[in-house]
Formats: sequence, C-alpha cells, structure tokens
Amino acid sequence: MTESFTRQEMMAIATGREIRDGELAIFGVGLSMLAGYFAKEHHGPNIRAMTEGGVYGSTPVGGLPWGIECNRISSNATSFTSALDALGFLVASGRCDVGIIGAAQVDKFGNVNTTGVWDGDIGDHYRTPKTRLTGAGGANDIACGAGRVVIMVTHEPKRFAERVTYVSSPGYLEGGDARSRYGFVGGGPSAIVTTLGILRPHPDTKEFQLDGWYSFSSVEEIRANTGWDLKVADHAAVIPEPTAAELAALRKVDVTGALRKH
Amino acid sequence: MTESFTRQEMMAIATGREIRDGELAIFGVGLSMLAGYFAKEHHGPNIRAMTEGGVYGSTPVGGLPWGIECNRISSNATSFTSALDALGFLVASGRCDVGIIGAAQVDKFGNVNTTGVWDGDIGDHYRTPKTRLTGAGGANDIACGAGRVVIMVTHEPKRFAERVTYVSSPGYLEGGDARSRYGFVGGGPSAIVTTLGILRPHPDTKEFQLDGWYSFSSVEEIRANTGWDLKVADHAAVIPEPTAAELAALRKVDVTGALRKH
Amino acid sequence: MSQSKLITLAEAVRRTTWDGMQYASGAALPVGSDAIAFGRELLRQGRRDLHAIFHCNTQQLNLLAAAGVVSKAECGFSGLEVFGFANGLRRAVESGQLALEDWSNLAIPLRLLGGALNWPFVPATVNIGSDIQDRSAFAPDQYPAQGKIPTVTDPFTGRQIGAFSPLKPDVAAIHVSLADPLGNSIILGTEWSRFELSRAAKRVVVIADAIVDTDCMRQFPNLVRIPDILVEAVVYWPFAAWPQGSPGLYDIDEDHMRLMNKALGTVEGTESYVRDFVTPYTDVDSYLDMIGRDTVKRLSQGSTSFLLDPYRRWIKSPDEVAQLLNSNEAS
Amino acid sequence: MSQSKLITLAEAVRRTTWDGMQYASGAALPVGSDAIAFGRELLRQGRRDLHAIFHCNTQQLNLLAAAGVVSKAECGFSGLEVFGFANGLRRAVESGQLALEDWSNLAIPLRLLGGALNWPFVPATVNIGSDIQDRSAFAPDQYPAQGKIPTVTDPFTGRQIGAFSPLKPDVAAIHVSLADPLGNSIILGTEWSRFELSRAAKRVVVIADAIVDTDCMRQFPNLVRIPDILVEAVVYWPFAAWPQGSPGLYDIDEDHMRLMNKALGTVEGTESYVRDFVTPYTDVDSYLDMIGRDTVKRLSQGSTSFLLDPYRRWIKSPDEVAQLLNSNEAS
Repeated sequence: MTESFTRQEMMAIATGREIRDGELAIFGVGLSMLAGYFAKEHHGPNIRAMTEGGVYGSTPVGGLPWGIECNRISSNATSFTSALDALGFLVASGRCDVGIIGAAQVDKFGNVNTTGVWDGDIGDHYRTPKTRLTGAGGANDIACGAGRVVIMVTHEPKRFAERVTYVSSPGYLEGGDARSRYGFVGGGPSAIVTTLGILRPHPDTKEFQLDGWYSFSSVEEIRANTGWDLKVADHAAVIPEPTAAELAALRKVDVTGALRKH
Repeated sequence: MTESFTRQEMMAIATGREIRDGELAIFGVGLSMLAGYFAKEHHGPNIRAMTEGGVYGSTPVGGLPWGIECNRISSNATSFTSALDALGFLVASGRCDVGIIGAAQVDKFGNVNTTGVWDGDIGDHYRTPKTRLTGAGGANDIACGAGRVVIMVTHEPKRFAERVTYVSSPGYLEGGDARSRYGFVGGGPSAIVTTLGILRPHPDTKEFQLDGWYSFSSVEEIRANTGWDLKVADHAAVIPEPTAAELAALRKVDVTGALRKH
Repeated sequence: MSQSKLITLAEAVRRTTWDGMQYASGAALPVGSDAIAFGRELLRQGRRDLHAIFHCNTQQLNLLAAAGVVSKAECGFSGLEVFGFANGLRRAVESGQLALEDWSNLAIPLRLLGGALNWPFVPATVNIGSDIQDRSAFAPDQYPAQGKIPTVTDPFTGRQIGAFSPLKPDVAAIHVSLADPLGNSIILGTEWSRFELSRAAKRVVVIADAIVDTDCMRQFPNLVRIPDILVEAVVYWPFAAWPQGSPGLYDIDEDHMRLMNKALGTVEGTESYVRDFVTPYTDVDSYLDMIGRDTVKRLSQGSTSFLLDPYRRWIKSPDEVAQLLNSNEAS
Repeated sequence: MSQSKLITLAEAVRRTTWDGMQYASGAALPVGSDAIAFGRELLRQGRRDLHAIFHCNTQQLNLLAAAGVVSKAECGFSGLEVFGFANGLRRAVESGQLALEDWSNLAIPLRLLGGALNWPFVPATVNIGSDIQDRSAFAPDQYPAQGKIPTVTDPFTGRQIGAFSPLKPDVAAIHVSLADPLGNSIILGTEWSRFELSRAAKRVVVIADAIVDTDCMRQFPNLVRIPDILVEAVVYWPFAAWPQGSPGLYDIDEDHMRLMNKALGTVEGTESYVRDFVTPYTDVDSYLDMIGRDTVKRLSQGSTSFLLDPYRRWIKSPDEVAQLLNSNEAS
C-alpha cells in the first residue's frame, strides 16, 4: 500500500509519464509545468523543456511560476528569446515533440475550448459569451504544430462535451482525417489525462475512448462524468498508482504543494 | 579658384549633397559609405546612417571599412541586429528615406546590372556570364524599398547602356509607370551621380537626362561617354565645385585618401 | 549629434496619443513586462475609445477595459495566467461594451512581423481550422468570417493555407529594462514580441525602468534590440510594469496583483482603484511612495537581480535623469 | 543533466557532413564572421558535390569553389566587398562547373525564416521585376523562370506579389564568438542571418572562437541567440573565420585576404594554397602556428577587443577545453 496522494497529483504524474526522455517539450503554467518538470526530475533528465516565452534551460525557483515569463523561471535561464522563436520556429514548425495544454471544455474528438461559455450553441455568427475565459494563448499553436499534445483536464460532465461550443485549439475536428484538410504538421492530441483516468483516440475514428482508470476511480464514475457516450477500449485497465519515487519527484517539483491543496 | 580635387571626390560630394539632414539612410561600402559619411559630417549631423548588416550608431574608425560588417565600423556601434532587420524591417518596408548604390552597368531608365558581363544579350534563358560580377547584394532590396535611390557610377561608355544586359536592381524598368506593375513601395532612382555629372529621370518618361556637369567636364564629354542618345534637360547647368568646407569634411572622412588615388 | 529624447510620462502621453488610436503595449505579458505606467497615464489624461493591440492581456488592459476606455481589443491570450481571469476585461467583454478579437500567441507576433516587413499578408499555418478563423468579434454577422483569416494558395504546391492581416499600430508604448537618453534599449528576460512591435508600430515610446549612459550600449550593442532610430520618446519610470514583474529589476507584487484584479471586477471597485492607484501620484517619487517604499525594496531583491549587475555602473541616478529632462526642456 | 557536445573539428565534419549535401555556413559575411575553418576541414576530408547556401560569398565558398567541390551555390552577394571579386568562385562560375543561383541579401534571410517557420512559401516584395526573378541558373531553359519566384495573390486586396521558396539546409556550420560546451552561443557583431539559419537548418554545428562556462550564459541569457537545444555539436576553433574578422576577437588579415583571393584565381594557385594553408596543420596549435603567432597577436589587439571584456572571466583555457574534449570521448 503506497502512501496517500491527491487526484491532482495522480493526474500530474500520469501526464508526466507521457513525456519521454530527450524530447523537446513545451509546458504551460500551473499543472502543465508541474507535470513536465516532474517528468524531467523523475525519468527524463534530457527532456529539453521550454516555455512559449522563449525561456530556455531554466528550472523554476522559489515556487510555482505565476506565468511562462515569471521571474521564478527567469533566474537560471541560459537563453531568452521570443514568442516568434518558441511558438513559431520551434512549435508551429513541427520541431517540438510534445506539448501539454489545459482545457475548460474538451470534446470526443479532442477539440479544446478555452475561450468562453455560451448559453447553448453560438450559432452562425459571433456572439458574446456568457462567461469569457482566457482565449487560446499558445495552445492553438501547440495543437497545430506539436508532434503530439497531451490535454490535462479536471474530469467533470460540464467539461466533457459531445462537441465543444467554440474550438479554441483543434483536436481531430470532426474526427477521422479531418485534420488533413488544414495540413497541420502536428499529429494532434495523443491523450486526455484527467483527474479520473486517461482517454486516447481510436486509431481510425479519432474518437477518444477510455484507456485506463485510477485505483481510486472506475469506469462507471468516469462514464458518469463524461458528456458523451464514452466507449471503453478493449485493453482498458487500471493505471498503476504513483510509485514512491514518482511521488518524491513530483513533490520535489511542487515545492508549494499546489497539487496537495485539493 | 578653389583647391584641386579629384573626379572621385567631386562624385562623392555631389552624391553626399543628395542626402538631407535627419534622413534614415543606408550606405554600402567604399565610395557609397564615404559619400554618406561626408554628408553626415558636412551638412547632416542628424542623418540616421545604417548598413545592411544591421549596424547602428557607428562611424568608421581606422580607415575605410572593408565591408558593411567590418570591425572598422563595429567598434563604436550602439546596436547590432541583422540583415532581416536592416534590409527587411527598415528598407524593404519603405521606412528608409534614401539609399546609395553602385553599378557596373546602368541604363537610360536607371536599371542596374551588378551581376555579370555577357557577350551580347543573354537571350530567352539563363546563360553563364563571360565575366561574373558580384550579384545584387542588398542593392536590389534598396532599389525596391528605399524612398529614393542614388546611383553612383564611374562615367564610361561601357557602363552606360541603352538597356542593361541583366537587371540586378530595378530602376524604372521600361520607363513610365512600369514599376507600378510590381507595387514597389520605393520610389526608384532619383539621380545617377557620375565622375562627369548628374543625370535625373524625366518626370513622366523616367528616362534619365543630363541635369548638370562639373567644372571640369562638358555636355559633349558626357554624351560621348554615354551609351545612349542622352537628352539634356532645359535647366541643365554646371554643378558648383566643392567648397573648402565640403572638401575638408570629405577628407576628414576619407582618412586613407581612397578618393585621391585616381 | 543625436538629441536626448527623454521626456516626462505626462508629456509622452500628451504628444503621442489620441482618442480612438490603435494602441499597442509591449511586452504585453500577463504577469511580466508591460508598459503599465503608460496605461495609467492614458487614464489620467482621459484618453478613450482605444483600439488595444495586446499580445496578451495584462493588468494594463484589464484596467483600461474596466475603466471603459477600450472599445476594441485584439489579443492572443486574455487571462492573467496563474492569477486567473482578468476581471476588468472580462466584465467589459461580457457586457458587450468591448469587442475582443481572438488570435493565438503566435498569430500576434506573426502579424507584427508582417507589419514590420510591410507585407500585404502573412502565411498562416496556425489558427486555421478553429473558431479563431471562423468567428470574428469585429464582423459578428459573417460566418465563417471570410475576412479574418482568408485562405491563400501556395504557388509551389497548390496547397491552401491561411493568411493573417499585418499589424501596424498607431502608437506602441514599449516597456524595457534599460534605455539611454537617445532611445537605445536593452531588454532583460523574454522579448516576447517587443522586437517585432518596435518595427511594426508607426510611433514608438520606450518606458524604461532605468536610464543608462550610451556607453553601456556601446559595450553591449548586441543587447540593444531597439536602436534609437526607431524611438520617438524615452520615458524614465521605475517600476513601470508594477504590479507585474521585470526580470533583473523587480518581482511580481502578488498582493497587489490580487487586489487590483479583484477591484476591477466591479464598477465601484474600479472607481476606488483609480482613485487610490491611478490619480494620486504626481511624479516618480510619489508613485514609488504609493507602491510603498518597503514593497519597492522587497520586490527589488528578487532572485533575478543578478541579471542587472553588468549594467549597474552605467545607471543614472534620479537626479541625473532629472537634469537631463530639464536640459531637454530648456533646449 | 545536459551533456557536453564538444568534439573536434575533424570529428564534427566526419559525423555531420556528406557528399552532395546542402551545406550552409554562418554568418556567411564576405569579410566578417564565417565558419571558414569548417570549410577547410570539408576539403581535408575530401567532401565534394556540395550545394552551398551562403547568404554572401566568403573566402570559404571562394576556396571550396576554387577547389571544385561545389556544384551548386545560392547567394545574395558573390563578391568580397572592398577586396573585390571572388576569384575562385568566379572561375568556377565562368567555367560552367558551378551553377550559381542569384538572390538578394534580404531574400536569403527571408527564405531561411520561411524554412524555420515551416511555411510552404514566403511573401516576396523584393527581387520581383528583376532578372533575379526571371532567370534561374538551376533551370536555365525556363524564361521567365516560373518556378523560382512565382507570383502569389494577396487574398485581402487581390494584388499579386512574389513567393520565395523556403530554405532548410541539411547542415549548417555557424561561426559564433562564444559557446558553452552544451552549445549555447553568443554572437558579437551583426547576426547577419545566423539566428534564422540556426532555426532553419536540419542539423547545426557551432564553431566557436572561444569556449565559456555555462555561467556566462546564465549571466547574459538575452545574448544567447542560439540555445543548446538547437545544437548538435560544438567545435572550439580560435581564429575560425581567419583571414576574415570576428568582432571582439580579431581583425581581418588584410594581407592573407589578398594572397588567398589571388591564389584562388588559378588552378595552380589553388593547389599551392591548399598545400600551404589547408592540409598542413593537425590541431588548433599548428593552425595558429600556420597563421603565425605574431599575426595572431597583432590581429587580436583590434579596436573592437573591448567588446569581449565582459565575458573574458568565463573563457576556458585551451587546456581546460582539451580536458572537456577528452572527458567527452571517454564518456
């Protein structure tokens, strides 16, 4: 019986397991950065981590950075360049192997909405959202250009929709080979890692299906918290709990305990 | 009777007179740079001089620079950037007021050839030149983007052709409003300053005609050294000799006496 | 004989801004560099109906939007990163008072690049295929929004991609770490899109946390990413990005970030924020008093302050800067 | 745990180059920065049939062309500035042995920018309307050369402009002033197009005049325009651009510039130049002996040497670099 851990910690570790040693990886702020630096700490010493600010060679100091440009990630950098460099030359170009992005709403084809909440569909025009969210940021560029994308999201029914109200960052659009219409160099989302489990796209339809659940969750709980009729992959199984080494590595990175608060 | 001066010096001073105080100006190496820095020294203290290397705020030290990137123009610079910045953001954008370029061959519409010498026309294909010259360099970008261009060239029949063999840098192409076909933001060549006089384009036809001769040259000598039937502007007149102040300023810039050698 | 371009913040805003202008701020980073002091002065001088071009939302846009002086905005990101949603901007958008056009964080620098190069359009391989391309707050009735990111055909392959519209803001206020009196500027930390913005904008004002002698620029010319020839005015304003951070100079003021964003969530809160933190000060000294000298001191001792060490010997004292300002007005 | 990428020049050329490759050198400045030492080693190892992409001709391209190992070249400028025409390149072009495709000095960085962004094409508002657009040495029978700079239609106005083909060289050898063992690199003097090239090339080798500790990069991260993540190998080679100059490190060797260009004007001269200045040395020490220790000393005392002062304390001695090299081979 391993020591106790939070659902947020499980999600961060499961996300970190998706990043391989030596990869060029771009992280956002918050959970995404914790998951990424956990991977670097635990199993990927040669992961080449970058932020969309063009901050290279640095590790966070003095707590979780407030942003991709925060002084907390600027005190031991070996290079500062620009957004055009990081998001353009390294991400939109197809050079970056993997990116981690978040989502306010995600759908069965891995499309992400971070722009707003509307009452019902937007319709055939632009319409002011009931609740305005943060917009796409660099996630759209990562979704178009990165070799693969890992979407990290809290598993709640309102966040898992048959179809997102607004596509801020493209997943597989209407599924199948719909992405090819736009010639994106990036491969699209390879996993949706949540607080309850991991979803992966079907190789042909690109519909996300349940790939695994955690020791503390279940197929039933996950399906009940998913806004579409979630299919379960034949090979779906329980996901290994964090090892003591994984928890130690994550908590070394999460110095302020941001992931243990809930 | 002013003190003696060379034809090269007269050409450099006449070229420098074309640059106004406060202008953003791009100079090449050699004669072009001497003419430009003469203007800055003599009548344009606020001329914002730059080279296509993205070298800003500097003045040559220790003699005529060997190139736009030479240490002789890099020892007191306030900013070093790049070719994309200098030739793109500042010149091709239309932001630069005036540029000075040289020519191996120039024609009646101010088109410039710096690419090669062929036996006869090239024909409807590419053909290896008999004598390969230096190519366009930044002059093509200046010819397309700078507000106006001053062409500096030694006045010899072989250099003044009815039509250049190869258009390395566009002047008025076939004349008239031919430039408008390409939507160039730059205005085209405003003067051809030579070792014998100054030619300027006719406002409508854009054909270059004689605008002035030097105290030591004449309409006859200039026409005899021009490869097309050179028209003479009604207002054409003798160009004032260098003043003592102009010669002093030029020679202060031309520390190595490059312009007094011939 | 280049002239000093040092003028006061009030004078810079008087000279270079007007109602209805397209206003860009640099770096427009949500918790980092931004010319926030310039935005406070825009409010003090009652500028309105602004078309804001901000690579990302910042506390400046959050404030200007909350105060109701922004009618249009274009952003790649409209939050405050870990500090959450931008309550002032959010309120202005949700009330329909401000039309916010969405782009991505790469789209903005690419559009500035196109403006700097005077291109008619910029190739777009991102933002296409999403609602960023199909929906436009500036042309709400068009669906799909044909004019926002139209398609262009690659002449080499016949493949269709998108085309971004270039940006050439009327005025850019760009926050830099160090500037000399001529306008040569050094940035510490990510440039974000300040390099492209300084070339795309029609008029550029630099807002510097510190003023250095030009000898500093001659020692580090490769650090001078904004040469004087691009700059119309130089403003000395320490803590110009406060409450956001400036690498090498000061850290984020976390308490004020929260206080400010909370206040901007309501009309009343915004009024009291303006009363307490926008109108009171009369100069740099009273501005720093308003922040609080202890806070100024504490924030100045961050983990990045070593980044400023190579340049400290050239930094001019407030008195020296004041003298330069006076001699300027005299001339 | 980033690993040192320091290897010998011979090893770098062995590992990263092959006959027929698209080879780009940086900065490819005619009298300034260029990875000339890399080109000498290409010759020593008998590489041939190269497709050279040089922003401008340099003494390196002049030498490789004179030696007959370049079959195709693309340049914006093909002379040696005040040192005149490049006799070796000229001879290869005039004899028809080398096909030289002409561009302008802005076209090359724009094409590298397009390669770095993985765009299918780059908008062209220069080079159009001239024979640079209409004539192609790579497609000599086409007139006008439709495929070189085809037209593209601006979807916003319907206006037609040109389209450049992006560049993604197989290998780029980039000369830098300072590099750390991981590949983080600092450039003193104009970047020319090294920033764009380092992002466009498929493989990047940096050739550094001096090796510094990574602490130098942490002190000046804004100067590190080529971060280690882009770099495959780091080569320590003082006077790597000789006989050309390197701001802060050494001036142009005027006598050798003339001697070299004169020699490359003939087959015999080229053979003797290769015999005397390409094949003799076996390591950095004998390379510097070949240049002449007095010359090395004199050229190192130029008017720009103060530009190196802020970084001298981090520069590693030849012995320290040798140790790093050995420990590398060991590991």
